[in-house]
Formats: sequence, C-alpha cells, structure tokens
Amino acid sequence: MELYHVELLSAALFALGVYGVLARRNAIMILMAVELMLNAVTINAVAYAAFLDPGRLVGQVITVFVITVAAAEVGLAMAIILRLYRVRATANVDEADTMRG
Amino acid sequence: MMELAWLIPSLPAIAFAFMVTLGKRLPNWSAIAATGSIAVSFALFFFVFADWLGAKSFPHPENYTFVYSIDWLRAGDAILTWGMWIDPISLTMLGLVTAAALGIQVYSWSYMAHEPRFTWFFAVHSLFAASMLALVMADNLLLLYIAWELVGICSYLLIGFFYDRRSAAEAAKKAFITTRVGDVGLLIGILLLFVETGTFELSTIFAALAAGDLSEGIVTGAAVLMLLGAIGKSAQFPFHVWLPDAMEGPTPVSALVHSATMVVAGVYLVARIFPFFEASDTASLVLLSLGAVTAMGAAAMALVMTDIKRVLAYSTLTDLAFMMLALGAGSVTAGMFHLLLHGFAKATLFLGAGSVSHGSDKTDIRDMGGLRRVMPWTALAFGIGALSLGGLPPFGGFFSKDEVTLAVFLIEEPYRWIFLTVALTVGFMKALYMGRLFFSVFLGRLKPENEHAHEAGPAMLAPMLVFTTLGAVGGLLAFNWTDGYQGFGYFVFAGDHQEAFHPNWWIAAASAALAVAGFGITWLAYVTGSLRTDSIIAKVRPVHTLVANKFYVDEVYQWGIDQVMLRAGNAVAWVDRAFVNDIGVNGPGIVTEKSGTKLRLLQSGKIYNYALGMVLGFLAVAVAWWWAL
Amino acid sequence: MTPDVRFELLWPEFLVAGLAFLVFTLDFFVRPARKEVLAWVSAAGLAVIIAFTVPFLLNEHDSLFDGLYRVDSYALFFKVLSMGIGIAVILGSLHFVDRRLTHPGEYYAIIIVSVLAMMMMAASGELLTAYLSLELLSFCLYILSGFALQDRRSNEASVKYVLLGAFSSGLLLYGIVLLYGALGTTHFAGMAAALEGTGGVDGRLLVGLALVVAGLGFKLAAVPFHMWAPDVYQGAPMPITAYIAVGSKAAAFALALRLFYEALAPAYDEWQLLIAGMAALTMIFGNVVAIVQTNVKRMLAYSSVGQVGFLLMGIAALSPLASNALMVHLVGYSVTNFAVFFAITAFYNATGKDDIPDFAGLAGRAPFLAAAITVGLFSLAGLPFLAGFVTKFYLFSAAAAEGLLWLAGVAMVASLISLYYYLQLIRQMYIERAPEDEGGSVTVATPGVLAAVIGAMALGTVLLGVYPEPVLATIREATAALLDTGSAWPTLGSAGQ
Amino acid sequence: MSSMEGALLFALIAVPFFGALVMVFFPADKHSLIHWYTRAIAFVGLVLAVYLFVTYDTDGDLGKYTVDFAWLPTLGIRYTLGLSGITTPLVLLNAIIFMAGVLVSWNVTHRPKDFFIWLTLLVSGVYGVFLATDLFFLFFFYELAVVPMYLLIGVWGSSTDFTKMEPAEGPGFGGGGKFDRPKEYGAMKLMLYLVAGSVLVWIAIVAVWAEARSATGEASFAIASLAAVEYSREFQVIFYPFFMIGFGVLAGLWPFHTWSPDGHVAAPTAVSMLHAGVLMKLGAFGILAVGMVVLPEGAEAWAPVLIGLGTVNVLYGAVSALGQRDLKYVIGYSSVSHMGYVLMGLGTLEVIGLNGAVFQMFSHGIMTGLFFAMVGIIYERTHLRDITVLEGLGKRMGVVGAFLAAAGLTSLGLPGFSSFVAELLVFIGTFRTYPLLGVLAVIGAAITAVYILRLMAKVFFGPISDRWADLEDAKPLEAAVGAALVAVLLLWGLYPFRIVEIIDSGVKPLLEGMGIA
Repeated sequence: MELYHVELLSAALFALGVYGVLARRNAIMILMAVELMLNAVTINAVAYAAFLDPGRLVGQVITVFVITVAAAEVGLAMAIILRLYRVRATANVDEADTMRG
Repeated sequence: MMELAWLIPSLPAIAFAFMVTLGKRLPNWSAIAATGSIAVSFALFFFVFADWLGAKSFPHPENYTFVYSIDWLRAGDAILTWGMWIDPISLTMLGLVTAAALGIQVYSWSYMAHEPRFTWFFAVHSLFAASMLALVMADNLLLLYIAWELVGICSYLLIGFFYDRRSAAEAAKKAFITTRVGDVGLLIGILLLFVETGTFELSTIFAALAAGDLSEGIVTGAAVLMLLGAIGKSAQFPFHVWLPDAMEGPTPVSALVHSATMVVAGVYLVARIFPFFEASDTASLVLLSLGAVTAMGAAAMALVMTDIKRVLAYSTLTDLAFMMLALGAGSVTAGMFHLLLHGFAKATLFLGAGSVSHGSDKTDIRDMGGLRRVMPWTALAFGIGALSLGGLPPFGGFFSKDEVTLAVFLIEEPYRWIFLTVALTVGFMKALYMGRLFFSVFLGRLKPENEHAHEAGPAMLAPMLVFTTLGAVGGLLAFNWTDGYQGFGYFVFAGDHQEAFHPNWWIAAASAALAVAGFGITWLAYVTGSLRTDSIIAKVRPVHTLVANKFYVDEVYQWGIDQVMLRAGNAVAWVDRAFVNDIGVNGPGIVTEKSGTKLRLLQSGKIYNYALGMVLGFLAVAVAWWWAL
Repeated sequence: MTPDVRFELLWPEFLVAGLAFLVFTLDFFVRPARKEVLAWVSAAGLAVIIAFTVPFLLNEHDSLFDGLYRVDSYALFFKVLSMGIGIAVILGSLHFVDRRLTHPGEYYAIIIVSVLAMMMMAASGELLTAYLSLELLSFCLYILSGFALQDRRSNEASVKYVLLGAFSSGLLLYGIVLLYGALGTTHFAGMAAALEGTGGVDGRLLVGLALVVAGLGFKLAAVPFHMWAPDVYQGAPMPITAYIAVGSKAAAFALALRLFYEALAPAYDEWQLLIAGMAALTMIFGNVVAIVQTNVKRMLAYSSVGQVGFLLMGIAALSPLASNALMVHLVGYSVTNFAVFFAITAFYNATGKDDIPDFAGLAGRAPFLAAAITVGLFSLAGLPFLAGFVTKFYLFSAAAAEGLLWLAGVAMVASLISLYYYLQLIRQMYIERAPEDEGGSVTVATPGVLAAVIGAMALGTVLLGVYPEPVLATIREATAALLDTGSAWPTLGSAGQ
Repeated sequence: MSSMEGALLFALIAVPFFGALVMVFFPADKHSLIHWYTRAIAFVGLVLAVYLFVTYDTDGDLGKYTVDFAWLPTLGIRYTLGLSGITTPLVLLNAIIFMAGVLVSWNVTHRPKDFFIWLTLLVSGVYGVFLATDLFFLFFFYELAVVPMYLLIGVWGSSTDFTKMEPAEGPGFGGGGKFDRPKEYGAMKLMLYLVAGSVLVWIAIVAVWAEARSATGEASFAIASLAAVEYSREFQVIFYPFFMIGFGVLAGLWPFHTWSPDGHVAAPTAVSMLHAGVLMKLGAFGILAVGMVVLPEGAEAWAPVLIGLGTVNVLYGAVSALGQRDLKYVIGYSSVSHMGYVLMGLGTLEVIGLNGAVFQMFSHGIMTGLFFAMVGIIYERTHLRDITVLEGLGKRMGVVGAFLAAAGLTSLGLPGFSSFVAELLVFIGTFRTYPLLGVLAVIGAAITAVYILRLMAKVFFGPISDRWADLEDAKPLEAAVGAALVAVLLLWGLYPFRIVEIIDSGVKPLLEGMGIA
C-alpha cells in the first residue's frame, strides 16, 4: 500500500463530505457530511504520520484532537439545530433563509 | 503745470468717489463737486496747453511728453506703468472733452433738476469725464484700454439711467455688449503687440515699428484688431446698431457721451496708433472701406428717421465715418479737425434737441414745426449747428468737411475716385438731412398743441450758445494766422506730415455747391412744400423700406443672438445636464448601484449555496495558483 | 517534550480561564435582578488581568512547548487588545442583556472564554494549536450568535454560522493536514524552512494552501468565503454582532498575519498576487453590495466585509511597514466599529428598530448617538481627524511601497463607494426629519454606561486620527517580535522601520 | 520668519478648529451668542491674515517653515506649516470670505450651532491646506475642508425643481430642460465627486511618496523634499494627471465640473460663498503647489491639456451660463468659466500666467462671494431665483443691485476691478504660449458680458411688479459686507502692485524650482 492510495481514499471521503454538505437540505445530514470530511482529515493525518514522519506522533495527535473537536462540534451544532427545530418545526435548512440579499 | 496734468482726470474721479460714497448724505454738494472738479480740469488744460506750447519750441519734431509715470504692476518680466502722453492730438481731445463736459454739466443742472437720481447722474458723468480724460492722456495701450472700458461702462450706466424703462435697459445692454465685441479685438491686438514687443508703452511700440522689428502680418493684424475696438466704440458698420438706441439716455448724455466725446474715442484711437495704419496699406484700406460703407448707410438712415435724437444719432454715425475716411486717407489732421468741429456742432444740436423735447415733450419731428416762434434762441443755436454740420460755408463744419474731402482726394489710385465720390455724396446727404431736421422742426407752421412749449432757461441756453459760437467760428482754426501757427495741420499731424493750410478750390467749390443744393432741396420740401416728399418716397418704396428698417441689420443681429447664441446656451446647458451630468456623473453611480442589486442576489440565504460559494472559491484559488505556476 | 516549560508565562491565560469559571459559578449565587454584577465582575476581572499582564509579559520573549505557543510582544499586543475588546463588549452589552436576553451568567462567561481563545490565536506558533484556538473562539461565537433564544433570526444566524463554520473547519483541517504532508511539519518556523527548501510547489502543498486560505478566508469573511457574515451579523444580538465584527476579525488577522509572515513568507511570490486579488474582490464586493442594503446591521456587515479587503492588503504587501499598517488599521477599525455598533445598539435598545430609515431625524432625538455614529462612519470612510484617515493612509502607503499601487487605487475607489452608503445613514440622521407618528419625536435615551463606552470609542477614534504615534510605537514593538522569528524577507529589509 | 509668525500660522488654523470644538458645548438655543462667537473667530482670522499679508516679506523663499512637529515619523510625516507668496493672498481671501459669510448668515436660525460648527471646521481645513507644507497634512486638511460640505448643504440648503416651473418666455432660458435638483442630490454629488477627486490625489501622493522613498531610502511627506527627488519622466507623465484631475475636480475642471453648479445652487449663502469663493481655489492651488512642484516634467508634458481644458472651461461655462434661468445656476456656471482662467494661467507654466492664475483665484473668490451674498439676499427676500420671473428689482433693492452689478462687472473683466488685472495677466501668459487659446479666452470674457448684462437687465432693470411693493433692500450689515468686498475688488483692481508683488515673490521661486524661468 502506497501513500497515495490512502490519500486517494481520504480525498474521496472528503469529496463525499463536501458533496453531502452541498446536496443535503437537512441540517443533521449536513452535519454528518461534515463529520465525513473530518474523518477524511484524520485518515490523511495518520497516513502522513506513518509514511512521512514515522518517528513522531504529530499525525496521531492531530487525529486525537480532531476527533475531540468534532465531538464537541456535533454536540454544539445539535443543540443549535434543536433550537431551529423548536422555532420552525423543521430541520430543513431551506426554511432558514429569512435573511438574504 | 505740466507735472500736474495727472490731476485733470483725477479730479473728476475724486468727485465721483465723493458722490458715490457721500452723495446721499450731501446731495447739494454733488453737482458742485462734479462741475467744480471738471471746471478745474478745464482750467488746468489751459495751463498744460500753455506749458506745452512754451516748452516745445513750436513746431517740434518730438511732439510728445511724458509727464508722470508710476509703477502699477510688476509680474515676472512685465513691468506695467501708468504715465501720460501729451501731444497735440491728446491736447485737442483734452480741450474738447473738458469743454464739452463742463458745458453739458452746467446744462444738466437745470435739465436734470427734477430727477430723483440727480446725484447718480452727476457721479457717473464725472466718472465718464475722468475715464475719457485718462483715455486721451494714456501713454500706454493698457491704460488706454482700461480707460476705454471705463468709458464704456459709464456709457452703459448713462444709457440705462432710466433703468426702469425696459427699452433703456435693453439699449444699455446692447450698447455695452456691441462695443464689447469690438473690444475683444482691441484687447487681442494690444496683447499681440505686448507679446511681440514686451511692452504696452506707445513710444516703445512705435520705436519698434519704426525700426522694422514687427513683421508686416503683425502690423496689419494689430492694426485691424485694434480697429475693431475703434469701430465698436465709434459705432461704425457693422457695430453701429447700438448708437441710435443709446438715445434712450437723458439728452445731455447723448450730447456728451454719444456725440461729442465718447464715440470719437474710436477715431482718437485710430489717430493715436496712426503709425500702424501708415505702415499697413491693407489696414488703411479696411479703414477707408468701413468709413465709406458706414457713411453712406448712416446718411441714408438719417434721411428717413423721424425721431429728432435718432436723426442726430445717425448723423453722428455719418460724421464719425467721415473722420474714419480722413484717417484712412492718411490725414490725421483732417480727421482730428473734423472731430473737433463736429464735437462742437453736435453738442449744440443735442443740447438744442434736449431743449426742444424739454420744452415741448415731443421727440418725433413730424409732431413739430414752427418752434422758432416759441423757442427762438434754441432755434438760432440749432440752426447754426445744423448749417455748420450740413457743411455750409462759412460755418466751421464746412471747413472740416472740406479738409476731409481734400484728404480723400489725395488718396492714391485706384481707389481715389470711389472714395471721393462717396465723400462728396455723403457731403450732399449731410446737407439734406440737416436741412430736413432743422426746417421741419423750427420752420413752417406751429402746431396748436405745441403752443404751450417754452424756451429753456439760461443754464441750458448758455452752454448751448457757447458751443454754437465755437462751432460757427471754429473753422477759422484751419487758417495760418501767424508764423507760429500755420493752421491746424501745423499743430495736429501724424509722423512728419506737418502741413500748412492749402485749400483746393475745386473741391471746396464742389462741396459748397452740394451743400447749398442740399439745403435748397429741403427748403423746397419742408418749408415751401413745393417738393412732395411722399411722392419721392412712393417712387423708391422698397429702398425706403429697407433704409427705414435700418437695412435690417438689427434684425439680423437679433436673430443671431436669439437663434444662435442663446440657442447655443440652451443647448450647452442641456448637454451639460443630459450628458455630462446624467450620463457622465450619475452613470457610474447608477452602474454601481445596479451591480449592487445584482450582486446581492448571490446572497441567497441558503446554507448550501454559501457552502458552494466557498467550494468554488477554493477551486478558483487552487486553479489560479495552478495556472500561475 | 521539553521539560523546562515556563508555565508561569501562561498566567494570563489561566487567569482568564479562571475568571470565566468564576463568572459561571457566581451566576448560581446572584439573584436574577442583580445579574448586572456579573458584567461588572467580568469587566473588572479582565481589566485587572490586563493590568497584571502588561508588566508581567512586557519583555518576555519565549516559546513554549517546543514552539507551539509563543510568548512575545506580538502576542502580548493581541492579548491586551482581545481583553480590551472583551471589556468593551461586556460593558456595551450590559443594557442589551438586561432588556433582551436571558442567562446573563453564561453570556458573560462565554465572552470571557472567547477572549481566551482570541489570546491563544495570536500566540499560536503551530497550525494545530491555531486551529484549536480558532475552534474555541468559533464555538463561543456560535453560541453567542444564537443567544437571543426567542428571536428567529438569531437562531437562523446561529444555524448558518455553526454549519458553515463546521464546513469551513473541515476545509481548514484538510488543508492543514495536506500542508503537514507536504512540508513534514506544522510549526510555522519549520514550514518556512521547508518552503525555502522545496524547489517547486507540488499538488499537496498547493491544495493545502488553497484550503487553508479558504478556511481562514471564512474566518476573515473574505470574498468569496464571506457569505455567512451578513446573515450572522444581522441575526446575532447586536453587541455580539459588534463582537464578531471586531473581535473575531482581529483574532483571525492576528493569526493570519503570523501565518503568512512567519510560515509562508518564502512563498511570497506565489501567493502575493492571489491575496491581493482576493483583497480587491473583497473590498469591491463588500462595498458595492452594501450600497443597496436597507438594514443597518446588514449594511455594516457588508461594510466590514469591505474592510477585510483593506486589511488583506496588509498581508498582500508583506513588509514591516505593511504589518504595522495592518495592525494600526485593525486597532482603528476596532475602535471605530465599536463606536458605531454600540451607538446603534443604544438606538435599538430604545426603539427596537434597526432599518436605515428608522434613523431619520436622530440628530434631533439623540444628538450624542448621531454624532458618535457620524464620527464612526466618517472614520470608516477614511475622512480626516479620525482614525480611518490615518490608518488607511498608512495602509495604502505601505501597499504602494511594495508595488501594489493598483490595489491601493482600488481600495481608494472602494472607500469612495463606502462613503456613499455611509452618507445615506448620515443623511437620515441629520437631514431627514423624524416621522411625526409612532413616537418618532421621542428622545432616545442612552444609559450612562453605554454612553460612556460609546464616548470612549468615539474619542479613541478621534485621538487615533489626531495623534496615532503612541499606538504606532507600541505596534512597532509588537511587529518587531513577529519579524524576529520570521524568516528571510523576500523583498526588502527593514527600511521604513 | 520669526517664531512669532509661526505661532500666528498655527493660530490661524487652531483658532477656528478649536473654536468649533468649543462651540459644541454651547447651548443650542443661544443663537445670538453663537453668532457673535463665530464672528469673533472669523475676525481673529481676518486680523491674523491681514497682519501676515501686510507684513509679508517678499524677499524670502518659497515655503517658510515655521511650525515643525514630528507627527508620524515612520512614514516621515511632520506637521509643518509655512507661508509663501502664493498662499498669503489666498489665506487673506479665506479670512475675508469667512468673515463675510458669517456676517451674511445672520438669518440662519435653523440649528445655527451645528451650522457654524461645520462652517468653522471647514474654514480651518481651508487654512490648513494653504499653510501645510507637508503633503500628508495638506491632504488631511483638504479632506477636512470637503467633508462638512455634505451636511451644510444637505441640512441648510435649498432644492430647485425645474419641473414645476412654467416654461420660460423668450429664447435662452432653457436652463438645461426640466429637471429636479433636490438639495440632497447636490450635496451627495458634491461630496462624492470631491472625494473621488481626492482619491486620485491620494493615489498620486502615495505613489510619489513610495517612489521617493525607494529613490532616497528615506520616507518623507515634506513637499520640499518630495520635490527635490528626480523622478523618471515616465513616472511623472503617468502620475501628474492624477494630481491634475484629482485637484482639478475641485477646481471645476471640465468635464468634472457638474458638481459645482448643482452644489452651489443647493448650498446656503455662506456655504456657496465659501465654496465657490475659496474651496474651488484649493483645487487650483493643489495643482500648482503640489502637482507642478513635485512633478515638474509631468506638468510640462500635460500643460497643453491643462490649458486646453481651461479654455473649454471658460467657453463652456460661459455659454452654459447663457442658457440658465436660475440666478444661482448662472453664477455657478460663471464660476466654472472663471476657474477656467485660473486653469489656463496654470497651464501656461509661465511667470506672468501663473501670477495671473493666483491673482484670479483671489479675485474670483472675492467676486463670487459678493455674488452669492447678494443672490442670497434676493432669495431670502423674494424666495425666487428664477430670472424669467424677477424683474425691476433695482427700484426696491438698489443697494443689492449695485453690489451685484459690481460683482457682475468684475466678472466680465471691467478694468478697475481686480479680475481685470488677473485676467490680463492670464491673457498675457496665454498669448505668450498658446496665442490661439488666448484669443478664445478673450472671447469668453465677451460672452461673460452677455450673460451678466442679460441677468442684470432682466432682474434689476425694467418696470417693477406690484408684487415687490414692500421688498426690503440690503440691511446695513449686509450692505457693509457688500461694500467691504467691493472695496477689496477695487483696491486691488486700481492698484494691484502690492498683491502682485507678493504673488510674484511666490511664483518665481516655484518656477525656478521646476527648472523653468
């Protein structure tokens, strides 16, 4: 297995995530797509650490932090989306467009 | 006394300042200040004249003097000074102007007595006298121009004296703007000479001219350009239209400003810069032609006008053109001589006309007749003046007219006969219209409604009679009375053309005969009634209509102003608003705002669109980078 | 791990964190009617910390954790600036919170946490640290922007902010990781060294840089990554709008400046034009769209997008002079925006309105507010005697000195456009008359504290415009630190210093 | 120059500036106090300006540095003030117009405090531009002089709506068609236009500074040191137009002039006076004292364009004025036309022409101040400015008419009034360099006579309508202002030696510095 295999996997995952963000209308789904992007990041980080920088643990540390941050982010975002649901009875982001222009 | 010459224009100027600032508080003093100052100036003139005669062993080759000179402005290499130039030409003018101004002010005491703006009249009158005197004494073209413009503005103010009459307001405007057009030429000519010679000083400029430093084109150009100013001020064709309208002003104004003094400033200017005309045949020919055209046209119009002052105005035009003819023919002597005598005679006539309208409240000669019965002195004065201007011997006007005709006779071929014919014809017409004027106003039957008309008071009569006398006997100045004074030509001359009095009897006889004929015909027409003017007019109806409508020149000008100039104004104003402003100025603003309106649509309010924007932004950055590498 | 880490240098951060906990805790014990106390405690606490920090760190120059975390005058400058911004926001929020928000304890505590995050951003010397502090700040702002629970717009703003923020952090992280892969390190200094070593730019590096630019661009609200900004500004509670406009932007620029100066300077030639282009696009877009806005918050949002364009010039020009200019402009921008935003907050507190026509006749109803807004707007437009004039002059000169005269020209035209819409608001206040009905003639009262904050900010705007030298001297000190650690300057030495 | 005079220069700016700041704390309803206070400020300025003018030593050199204070050393910005032969008359002009403007503003009762604060600030900015010898501060004050204009016009100005007027009888009062000019439009256009001009100036300033910095290694905004640097010809040719057009916008340079008539018309009297009288001169002054001094080769290369545009200004402004029906528009376009002479004078790059340009700035300033003061009175009394309606006012308003006539006669270049001398010098300069344009300029003066006399004849002459039976003539205060302005015009018109001597002492070294003359 070469580095670029992993990189391609990660890139594909990232692109899927981006696609999800762009294509989904449901806030939860968008959030999940973002998670996908962050997973791509972690895979990449670990791969770089393993292939290019084996002596140090920078990639792994990045991964740990990203996972933590992602968890916090999901928690926070869910809370906010919950408010959206409370106020508008939907989690569809199409509804959240009163401000524009 | 020569060093005090600067006082001559200054005194009236001071009087003006006094009247403008304090006139309202000291109304009684204003006329005294005005007349007093001009009287002192008049007296000073004699001292200066005497000094000049004494200082310069007469005749003298260098017939000018600088008396006083101050630095007026220094900028860069231009050093402008104010000085005075006193020579026979300016002395002649000084005498005429001070005398006329004094006489007419005395006349105005009574003529203008009931005007509420009496002080203002005397103030402007004083300013006029000051500027006119400064004009004739100026030693440089700039000072001359300054005084020239001031004279013009005084004329404007005096014509518009009855400013609440629309016609007066319009006439004043017309006069100023018309002369202003000529002044453009004058100023350009002066500037041209400054650029060429680096100075406005007449003496230096003439020296350069004599030394041949100026190219022929410059000489002709400068002469013609300055001539434009002269014909504007002297109301020569094609700038003649303002003068008849200028009669809207009070009569003393017409007398002083628009016949005796201001309008001859143009003639004076030509005389002053005569070396240029001497040096340029083209310029002389232009001058001659303009004079001829104006003389013929104006004389024709004088024949058909019916307003007393307008007839006089057109006669003034004719005489001014006559002076121009003389100058164009190369005789400063004749020109100045006619200027002087015309001044006296015309002052007489205008004062007489003023007296007539003052006494009878009429201005149209068809409403007059037989007035000699109620105003005999005026009739006497007016009669002598008319005969003099009509060129009947032995009055002064005959001699000056004769001098002019003689000068024209001396023009070189091939133009000699053309202009001589013109001069003689005009001489005949002068007699015709003067006869018509005098006879139809004072002789014949007195109309019943004019019986209450009354003779003017002494303050009006006295100046009138003085001018009458001067005009009647002034012709004698032409003769060589003493060894020291060999005639007017020994006193006033251009360059070294000093010449003694030498009449050409053929010319004199011809012109005298024409004058007699003219007066005779009018006698038949207006006194005895044996010649029916109606039938003559009927025979030449189209010509009469053309002339009575002043050759439609006013209409052409009016059309030009309304249809060309004002339309241009409207058009430019419109372009300025519609294009420069609405497109050029508002355009970018509108475009910016429109782009704002369009661009804000990008901001759709949808999260996924915003994310798409970010992705596209990223792609753009990456691609741009890729492409740049 | 290096054993001899001087943890004591982190005292300010510890203290701020402690203050946040203190406020959280105090909240339990303070009666609802007396919640004001919390604000005073927070503000006073930050003030005390500033007073402690300045002498404490004045001449310190060290980096902790093997270069992850910097303690230098640059960081100190931004620490003080952040805390100052925190104090201003807290005091400026006082009455707003009182009247329109619930849970004041959390509100103030979260602001303090976000101040901590801002302090850390300026001090980060490594990409992951920078990311973490940035996320901390973002989290706080997500919450704060949705703090008006009953307000649909506040909620919408919060949703947009958090989702797009998460998305952008995904981009940023991916970029960071790619850079790590390309350069083998995430330390700024190391990145610079590696950049100088690499001959060309490979795909990883390129994509990584582009992603980092996108992620940071989101934070900075640079076009085209700005789209969240107007909505969030409009929806967020008014003082939070001010906070996002000023605080978040200042911190992001603190980070960006360090990143570009310390880590990316060797690749200057590659990115200069790109950043310059982005700057030009940002200032034009922001200002042009601002023209057609009718909501004052939205207008100011676009205006601050435009301002980002000006600030980006400081990065694009990359010189000692430019960094000074960027920072002084940032300071002037902060003070000025606070003056405007708080004055508008005061108006909103009293009237509940925030559309531009609502300001009609304000000069008669509240001369002080109108004057403060005018001072602020004129300063933003870059008119003299006010901060904006000097700082823009400085910034544009610096850009021109680096051959970016065209960009300075674009910026000046953009300022001109901005003048137009600022004048629209000024026109409403001074020229139009107040509507006769619906209490339009009622005087708008400004509470003392808020008035004091507004007055102080307006005064600061004027002072900076009249005599900026003291502030500049401080900034020169601060950037000196930046340059010490920075790598070789690609274009010129320290001329102008 | 002694330190005493340095203090005077400082005071000249500081008195109005701090005076305005102090006024902020005045009670807004004490109108009389505010009026007298502002008059006092104006009077102090007038006294200082007269003193500096009278004692001015023409043997000195250009730009005497008297106040010097390091303000922002990093960029090389110093607060330096100086006085030269060119600025001395302009400072006097500003003082005179400010005094006159404050006096004729006795009738400002709507928020007078704010009005006078802005007005006074504006004036301090104008003083600053004339006195600053550091480019940064020059620009700083330049902007300061422009900014208050927006509110001064927007709040205290008046709107014109041609769409509601009856069509005019007779030819020539088209006024550019039917259009609506609310004061807000005038104010906004003026502001944006002037700031747009200053953007160009700013670009050029920054470019010159950067160029000088890289050439000498030293940062400085001092005009003298910037001028000492040799810039490449290419650089000069590129950046001089920025100065020329940027400053030219304020000077009413065609085709960037339209803000000026609209602005003047909308502005209240005192503001029109200051604006047309002094502010437009800042533009011309900027071209001269910054553009030409710093980039002489650029100035030479662009001189034909400048003088050509100046000629267009003269003719276009005059012909435009011919078509207007609003009194203030006539004067507004007349200003455009007269500023053309200034620009032409500058374009000659020749000692007499420049003298003329500077003198014309002074002279036109006084003249146009007089114009606007008198038109303001007419408007105040009749609430009309429509030439086609006003008639025969001379009967009731003789004094106003006389002063307006004096201004008009000055404007058409009547000898005896200072504009004649100024224009004469411009003409001489132009005839020496571009004679054909000189001819056009003289013709422009003749067109001026047409529209001025037309205006006078229409408005003041002729029979008066009963409508104006109890029209009030100028009050003593207003008459005094008019008389004072006329006296200034006459003084320098009849004996311009001293003022031209002062101007010349400033122009000569300037040209020498440029390598000309």
